[in-house]
Amino acid sequence: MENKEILRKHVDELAVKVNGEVQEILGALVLTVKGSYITETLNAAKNFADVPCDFLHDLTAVDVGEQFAVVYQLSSLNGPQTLRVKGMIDRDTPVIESVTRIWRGANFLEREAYDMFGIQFKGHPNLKRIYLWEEFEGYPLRKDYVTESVEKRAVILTMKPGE
Amino acid sequence: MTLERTEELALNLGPQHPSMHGVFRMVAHFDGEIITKIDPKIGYLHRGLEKLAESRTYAQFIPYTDRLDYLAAPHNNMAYVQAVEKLANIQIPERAEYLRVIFAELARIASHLVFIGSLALDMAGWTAWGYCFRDRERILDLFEMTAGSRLTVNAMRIGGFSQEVPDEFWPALKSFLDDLPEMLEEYQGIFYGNEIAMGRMKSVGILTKEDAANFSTTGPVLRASGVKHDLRKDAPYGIYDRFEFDVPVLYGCDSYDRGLIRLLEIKESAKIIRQAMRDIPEGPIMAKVPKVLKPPVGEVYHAVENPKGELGFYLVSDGSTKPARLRIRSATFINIQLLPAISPGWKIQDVIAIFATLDAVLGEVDK
Amino acid sequence: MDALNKLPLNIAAAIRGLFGDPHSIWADLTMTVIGIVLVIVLIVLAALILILLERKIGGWASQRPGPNRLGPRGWFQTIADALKLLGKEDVTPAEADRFIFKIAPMIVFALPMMTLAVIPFGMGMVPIDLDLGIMYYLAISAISTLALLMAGWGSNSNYSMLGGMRAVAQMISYEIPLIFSLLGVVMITQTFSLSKIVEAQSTIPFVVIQPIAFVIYFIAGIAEVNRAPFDLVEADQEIVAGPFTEYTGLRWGLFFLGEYGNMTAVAALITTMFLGGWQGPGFLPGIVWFFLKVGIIIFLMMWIRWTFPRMRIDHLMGLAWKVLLPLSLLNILLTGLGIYIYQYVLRIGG
Amino acid sequence: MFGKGLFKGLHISLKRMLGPNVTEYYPEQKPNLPPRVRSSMGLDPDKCISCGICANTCPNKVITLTSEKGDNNKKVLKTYQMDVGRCLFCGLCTEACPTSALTVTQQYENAVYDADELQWDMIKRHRHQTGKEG
Amino acid sequence: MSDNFAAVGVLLVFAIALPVIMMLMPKLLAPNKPHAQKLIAYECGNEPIAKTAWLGFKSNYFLYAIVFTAFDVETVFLYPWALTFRKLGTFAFIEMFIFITILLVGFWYAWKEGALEWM
Amino acid sequence: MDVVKEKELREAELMVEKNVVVTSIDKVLNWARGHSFWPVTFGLACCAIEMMATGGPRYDIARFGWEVFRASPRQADLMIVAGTCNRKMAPLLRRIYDQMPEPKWVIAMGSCSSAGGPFVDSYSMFGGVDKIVPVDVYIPGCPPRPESLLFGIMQLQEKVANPAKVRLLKHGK
Repeated sequence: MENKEILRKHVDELAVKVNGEVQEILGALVLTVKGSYITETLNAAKNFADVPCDFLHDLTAVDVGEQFAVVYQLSSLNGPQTLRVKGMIDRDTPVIESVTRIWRGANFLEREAYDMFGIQFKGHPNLKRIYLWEEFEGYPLRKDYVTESVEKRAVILTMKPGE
Repeated sequence: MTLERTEELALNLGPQHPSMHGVFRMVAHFDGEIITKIDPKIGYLHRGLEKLAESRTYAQFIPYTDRLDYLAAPHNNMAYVQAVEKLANIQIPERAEYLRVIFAELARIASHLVFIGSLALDMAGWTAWGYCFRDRERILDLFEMTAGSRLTVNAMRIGGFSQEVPDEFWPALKSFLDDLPEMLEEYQGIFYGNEIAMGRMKSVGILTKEDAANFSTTGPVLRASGVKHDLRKDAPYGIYDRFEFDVPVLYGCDSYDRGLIRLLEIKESAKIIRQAMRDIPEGPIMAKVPKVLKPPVGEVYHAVENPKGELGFYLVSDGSTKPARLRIRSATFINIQLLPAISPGWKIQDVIAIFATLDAVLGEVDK
Repeated sequence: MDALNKLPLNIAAAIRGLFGDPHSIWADLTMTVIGIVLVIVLIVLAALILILLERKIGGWASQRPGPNRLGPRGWFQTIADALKLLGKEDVTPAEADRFIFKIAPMIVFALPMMTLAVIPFGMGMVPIDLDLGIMYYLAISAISTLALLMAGWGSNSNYSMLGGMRAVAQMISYEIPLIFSLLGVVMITQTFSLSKIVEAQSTIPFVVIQPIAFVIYFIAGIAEVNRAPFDLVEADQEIVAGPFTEYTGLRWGLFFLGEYGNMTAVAALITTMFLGGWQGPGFLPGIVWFFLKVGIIIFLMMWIRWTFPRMRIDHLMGLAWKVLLPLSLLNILLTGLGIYIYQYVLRIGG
Repeated sequence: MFGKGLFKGLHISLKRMLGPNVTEYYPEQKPNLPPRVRSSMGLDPDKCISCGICANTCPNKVITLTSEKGDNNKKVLKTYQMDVGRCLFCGLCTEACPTSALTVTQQYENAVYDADELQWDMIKRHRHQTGKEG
Repeated sequence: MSDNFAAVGVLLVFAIALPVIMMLMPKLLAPNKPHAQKLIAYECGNEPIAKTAWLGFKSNYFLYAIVFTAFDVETVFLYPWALTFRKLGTFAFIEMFIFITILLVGFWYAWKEGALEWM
Repeated sequence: MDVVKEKELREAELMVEKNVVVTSIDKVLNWARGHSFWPVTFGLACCAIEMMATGGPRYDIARFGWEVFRASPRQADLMIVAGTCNRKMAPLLRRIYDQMPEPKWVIAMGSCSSAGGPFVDSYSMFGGVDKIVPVDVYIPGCPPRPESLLFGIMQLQEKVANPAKVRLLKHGK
């Protein structure tokens, strides 16, 4: 419990600094900040005294109508502290700073978010589609993405039988 | 002396390649036999599960989780239903909890058996592979008699467990656990103890503790690098805090330790199953769950210790019957990032072994 | 039993008798041709049986029966496979070097035929009795390296190329311990003729006198025919099928037959050089002894194949150069010393 | 000592080579499957009340059924199609069936030559099976 | 002796003829429908990255060939020696010891210089 | 569209072969082919694990002589499409099929490869592999049991041995 209180204290302090908002959803601490503050926030979270949130579990995005939330699940290998950081970015200009400099493991995760949501990660070493192929149009996990009919999908890939 | 470098050879390994465990593809750059660079390419099994989840109800998505890490389907079921239960605040009966643990740990053993088998197979150890699959069949029999399927078990439901286990389940489980030490001895004898296998894996593909943490590695790969981190101990879910077991940690950081740690984990899983068998209470296996489940608005991240590492479900509910966003944090998707980082400088054969020890399951990598 | 042993000789004499002059060149030629045809039949039979046996042993080792449905206990399985290969399309990749690509499997197939023809299968049963038997055998068997390199080069595929390169590196490395390990036997027998070497083992097989050489030859022999754990050349899990990646149908089948033929040849030479060839206790005819010993050696090879994982290339080369080569030189020195003491110090024989 | 592991491996494989097989000789010896095995589905049209719960429960819209009004205003099943090509064989439909008209069956020999045959007409299948058996 | 090698000649004819005859059979029996996709080199289903495999290959593989040549030449000397070893007496014995020792020194040098290490 | 045509063409060819050159050689060859399918190791997803299990000690596909899984399609006769084939994989699947030498067969193992299976609604799927390669036998199941796979290959064996009979069975109704 003590651990959680210290973390709460740190997060509250950080929230003030980065202009964020702290919530507790179903027992998890959630810090929502503007996308432009994300590097600062994560760097700070990584270096919290006593309760460093230095292990990136997951990085993903959520389509919340007007905005995209880039969600970072943080915790540590040396303690029970967990923290969820959300960076809110604009739907029309989905650009956010890459965290691959902080965690190299974010590489594929950011590429996946780019692939699925079209979020541009500034400073990413190799921001290309990871699951889908380069010619694929649209970003499937956006709410406004409409899946083509199966006939249409099949036509694209019918190869000419070799002659 | 100046070393003239030879022409570098770029070569596709995969997706259709016997040692790529499915449809992983890597573009390998060779200098003779030595790998200089590896470029992993995935997505050849991408099925868009996260998108599909948005058009399925919470209950309807359970069978889809089987197809994630298809070697340990009950584990995925458990992670998902526990996440939904957390979101909808459902308490489940004791007996169901115990059954879940038994199934999850059996799945861990089955998955590790496939791992050992395919690691051996990647080094052309056909017979060791045969033994692993022989023994795995007995676990699949247990799944089959309870839940009706060998691989895609679909055993768990939101609020409990699908079916009560049949009478012949317990003796079969007991006899399997009794035979397990002998099986492990056999794998040790035919594969892990073999000097050729040791020579191929010892001090190959070093992954340091710092790198492992920085790459968000989880599971046996992390533990083989000397980090004691297991969600069953560190962030207990379900009733895992009731069991006594050790978390095996090895400090070799090499391929051999990454391989060996699975063998040790099988032993610990057997320990957990024995305790669960002893303590399991009688009672119902399903809680009262509304027919149409509508979790309140909210979000939850629930992670379990899958045989391959941390399997997390991040669920966002908008109050409807279908999840607004379902995110699958699969362990091997993140773990395979290590491949380009730790393989350069090793030979092709080493890289095959390194990849095998990362235990990638493409169903989970590609989602 | 002696009659049985002599039976082939008597048949040969009878056939020669059909000619006016039993020692005319035509009689010799006929005998040679008969011997060669018998060797070809032997190779084809051996390959058909060995392929099935390999699959059976692989099955038994992992507690399954292996092919068992076609014919009695599955013995016709290989025949079905062979017939199927006859009816498969023969594909030559567009980028390949067509001539080299096509000729490589033929060379591999021809080699065991060439080598097995000098092996004494029984008393007086040598299709071609060469005085330089060992030299001939070593010279011919070394060509298979070239054939595999040709296959790798000719395919113009990267996997094949890697496989071909591995073949060169591996096979020439194992050639040296292979050659040196036979030297001890030559030093003792003072002959290159394989039939004379077999005769020299009438009292004691050389495996007792030359155990180190036997072990070296056995290991190097497995490596020479590219069998597990030394099958880096066609390593499925790494380079798909090595030099054979682009080969289809019967062309690949020739490689396959050649591989098993080579295996038979190596086993036959081990039998001849170290296990006393057709010599054996009198209750069985010599030829039966010979094939029994060959069978045991082949079973050993298969048993090893289905048990061990594949070696890594640096360990493989290390084993050849740093273990087997010094050991084989040591063996020569020890043999020389032994003979010297035996001959000059103790003044026996000589 | 170097080589001990090698000999141990050889020992194990030889032991297994001489030991018994574990194989199930399939076409001659049919497997004895537990009753819960979901290898295919069977429908008893007499029990079916055409409620459509199965179709609603299915995660992938495998089931399509039509019904018509019969005597006493009761719904009577007219057609029942399963598109097995989309099926997950998860068994949720059989679990949901209130009258257990739809059950899992252990018939696993389902291979067909034509994609059209992947559309199972469950009523026809039932008639076929009972006709064969009875 | 000479007629034995004549027999080898006959053998050679057979050894060449047989596979050629065997390769004629699929010509008669098998279908043959080549097309562009079928004829490209196999690379796990992808288009081959390198257009040709005939690259400047790593010399590593051939380093062994050089050491091999040295030893192979040695066998040429050793085999005749072995054949007549028992007749030649002490002198040949010691002489060959010296010969092998010289070679061993060379071998040791190659080892020391790392020619036998796989790079 | 071309794939359907290709399939029909091939069947017609088989018919012609059957009716015009009814030689005993063909019969023998077809018998041999049916007893020695060498599958290419085309494991994609879950079904591949069942395919491996079929090769394992319990089910032992080797009894039929079909266990020679070849890594290179050049030496294979049979492609068991075991698992989900998505749109990214499809061209590769076709190319591997193309690179197999004639005669060759395809088995669609499991729901995914038969008709798209559970994921057919997804943006990255295109339905069954019969849109890309001509499929000879479909095995429903998710994944099919090893016995189902063995049964499927036996069905294919029958088709190879008696193409005319199978055609009759299919279109005679």
